[in-house]
Parts: sequence; C-alpha cells; structure tokens
Amino acid sequence: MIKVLFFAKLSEQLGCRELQVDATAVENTDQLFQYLIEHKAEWSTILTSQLCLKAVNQAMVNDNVLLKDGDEVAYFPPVTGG
Amino acid sequence: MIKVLFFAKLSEQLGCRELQVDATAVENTDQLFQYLIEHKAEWSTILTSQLCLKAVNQAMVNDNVLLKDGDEVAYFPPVTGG
Amino acid sequence: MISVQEQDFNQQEEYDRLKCKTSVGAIVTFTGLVRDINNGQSVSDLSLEHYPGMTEKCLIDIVEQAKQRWNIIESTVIHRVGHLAISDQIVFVGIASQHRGDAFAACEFIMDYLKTQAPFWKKETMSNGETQWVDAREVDQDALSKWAVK
Amino acid sequence: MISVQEQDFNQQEEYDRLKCKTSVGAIVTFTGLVRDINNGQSVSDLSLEHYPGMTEKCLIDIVEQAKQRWNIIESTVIHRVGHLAISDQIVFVGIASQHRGDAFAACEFIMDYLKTQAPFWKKETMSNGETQWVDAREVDQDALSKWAVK
Repeated sequence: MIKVLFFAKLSEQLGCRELQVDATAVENTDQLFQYLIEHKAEWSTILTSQLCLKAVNQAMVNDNVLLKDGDEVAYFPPVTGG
Repeated sequence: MIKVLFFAKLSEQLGCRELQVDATAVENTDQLFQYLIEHKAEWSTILTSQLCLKAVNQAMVNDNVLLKDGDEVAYFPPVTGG
Repeated sequence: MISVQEQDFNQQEEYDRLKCKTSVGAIVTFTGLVRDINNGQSVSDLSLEHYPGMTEKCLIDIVEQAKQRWNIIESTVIHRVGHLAISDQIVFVGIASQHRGDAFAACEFIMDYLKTQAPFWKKETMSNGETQWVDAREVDQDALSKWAVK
Repeated sequence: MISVQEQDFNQQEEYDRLKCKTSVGAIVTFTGLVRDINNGQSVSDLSLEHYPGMTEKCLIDIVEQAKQRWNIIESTVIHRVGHLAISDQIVFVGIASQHRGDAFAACEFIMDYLKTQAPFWKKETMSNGETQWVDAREVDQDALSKWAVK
C-alpha cells in the first residue's frame, strides 16, 4: 500500500487527512495524482485549482517519481511557517 | 583654545591624552597637525608612521577643516570595538 | 539542537546554550512572533499545523546546508506548533560563530529556507471570529535568491 | 535605547524590551563576546577604551541611518567599556520589526558601521602576560560595501 497524506487547507477541502492506495494501482506520482483526481467527484477541482506541493517519503519533489509499496506521499499547499 | 585629544595606542605612544593649543596659532586641522608634528621631537615619527583618524567636535572628518576657539579635535587609530 | 514543540521556549536559556564555548565571538538570534495584524487584518490568534517527521528532517537538512556554507560553532532551531496567541513566540533560530558575518548569514539563510521549505502551515483566527489559512508570500520565495551560488 | 556602559547586560531583559509591542513579528539580536583566541593568539582578557561623548553620538547617528533605510519598531545598542574577561559580553544590538528582512538587515548594518565608525579600541592581554592593541581588520572595512546604495 501507498500511504497518502493531505495537510492544512487541502486536507480541509478534501475532507481527508490520510488515504491508503494499492501500490499495484499506481506506478509513479503522476499516476497517483490521476488516481486521486478520479477518487471522488469534487477532488478533481480541488486538486487542480490550486498549487499543491508534494513530498515522497518526507522529502519535497517536483518531478514524477517512481513509487513502491510502503511509500508515503504527501500533498499540501505552499508552506507558511516561521 | 583648541582642545586636542589622543586615544588608545596613539595616546600611549605620544605619552599624552590631552593638550590645549592656542586657537590663534592654527587656522585649520592641517595646520594643527603640523603644529603637533613639531610639538616634540619624537611626535613627528609617531604621528606620520601610522594611520591616524581625526574627529572634529566628535564627528569623524577626512578633509582639512577650519578650526575656531573652543573646538575639540581628536586623533586616534582605526577603531576596533564591537 | 532542533526541536518542533508545542511548549514555549526561553530566550535566555537558548542564548546561554549557544554561548557555551570560549571560541564563540558572535551570537545572532532570530525570534518570530505572532503579530496582531497580518495583511491589514486584525488577528486574534493562530494555530500551526505541521507534517510530523518531515518537519524535523527538513530542519536538519537546512541546518546541514548552513554548516557547509559558514563556520558555525553551535546552532539552535525551535519551531512551535499548535495554538498560539498574539505576541507568542513561534520560531527561534540561534547561531554561534567566531565572527559575526557567519552568524548573520547562517541565521538568515536558515529562516529563509525554513519559510519556504519546512512543512508548517498557519491558520489565523481574525478578531471577527473568522478563520483563514495564511497564504504563502511571494516575498518569501524571492528572499531565497540572495543565497544562490554566484 | 543606546548605552555605553561598564556593567554587564542581560539577554532576556533586552529581548523583553524589544518585544513590547504587539505589532512586532521579528526580533534579531546580535551579541559580541570576548573570544579566547584572536589572530591565532591565546587571549586572557581585554580592556576597552572609548571616546566619551563621541561614542554615544556616533551610535545614535548609525541607528538613525538604519531607521531611514528599514522599518524598525524598537532598537537597542549597548556597548561595554572597561575591563572584560573571556566570554564576557561586549556589545548587543537588537532590532524589532514587523518582518524579518528589516530586522536582519538593520542589525547587521548597525554592527558593520559600529565596527568601523564608533570610537572604541580593544587592548588584549595575552596568556603570556603581554598586552597589545588590537589591529583594525580589513574585512570589517570590506563589510561596509554591501550597504552601498545600488
């Protein structure tokens, strides 16, 4: 399984903090994103209408990244700490 | 009178912290410096062998500045506080 | 020392920890506080969400980058999470070095990177009771440009 | 607040003074300490001479310049004079601003100008008992160039 996390505004909008996705269903982060867009009716608009950053195994990545069973992928808005 | 002050290493080398110079004897800081160079035998070497900064009435100046009775002129090495 | 914590921190304690070696000639500290006004709106309090695990990794990585660029004797990064009120301390970055140039640069570098890289998110409660997630500021992204390798 | 004084100062007190307004979002402090080694030589203590009257004027002027360039809510400059031992605090500069960029820049600007303009002179006693006046460092003069108006 791939553990998918959402944070902050994005998690509120989706009404979801965490999701498990079958690792055999998605090969990489592009496919995972496509999977999420199709996951629920309103998710497509929410996920594509704003800048979502992503982290794979707790490190931010920009490009498409290969995924394997046990990986953790997080989506979140631009950070505002400090 | 013009009050002349020396600080730090310069004051130690000259063996002098303060001096009063007749305001009628010097018109400007160039003339004052010439007066000091001739004031004692060893002062010429001490005053011309190193970088001496000067302040007139407690503000640093580079150029030649007109002097009047009651002015305070200080000579000192480059500063090393902080 | 790196810490992500709910509890407050103490300026003097953190300063004393940085000051512990006799080779230290310069200490720079930065503290971020909850302001009463943000983007012209009156704020009454703040809550800070984060990504546990990644925040710590991210802060360790930023400090490591700073250590590769400047001479640092001691460093401290503390970031609070959870509920915060006006004037509460949010973040502390402290750097002890031999010389001031290193301490200033490393401290500001860490703050600039933390602001754009570390997974923290602020949600404000306004004085009228409404809540809103704070938007990222372009000026924070721009601040990174001064650290580009020339 | 500007002070030239023999007595020590307290980090927490100075920090609390800077933190007094709810508009403050960023506090940067710099503290300079007596290092045990200077230019490779082992130092046992230090004495600081200054030009009374001119030092205060000079510090006021430097802070005034900083206030014209950056948004500063509160500022503090303290410089000690007299006899100091290893790890003793020499100088404190603290800036409180709305945003961190102003606080960092103003604090470093004040230190850079203080280092080259304010009439203080350090005399070190080495661990072998010899005393020597500290030489001005070219790197301090060079540090000013970053504040040139572009």
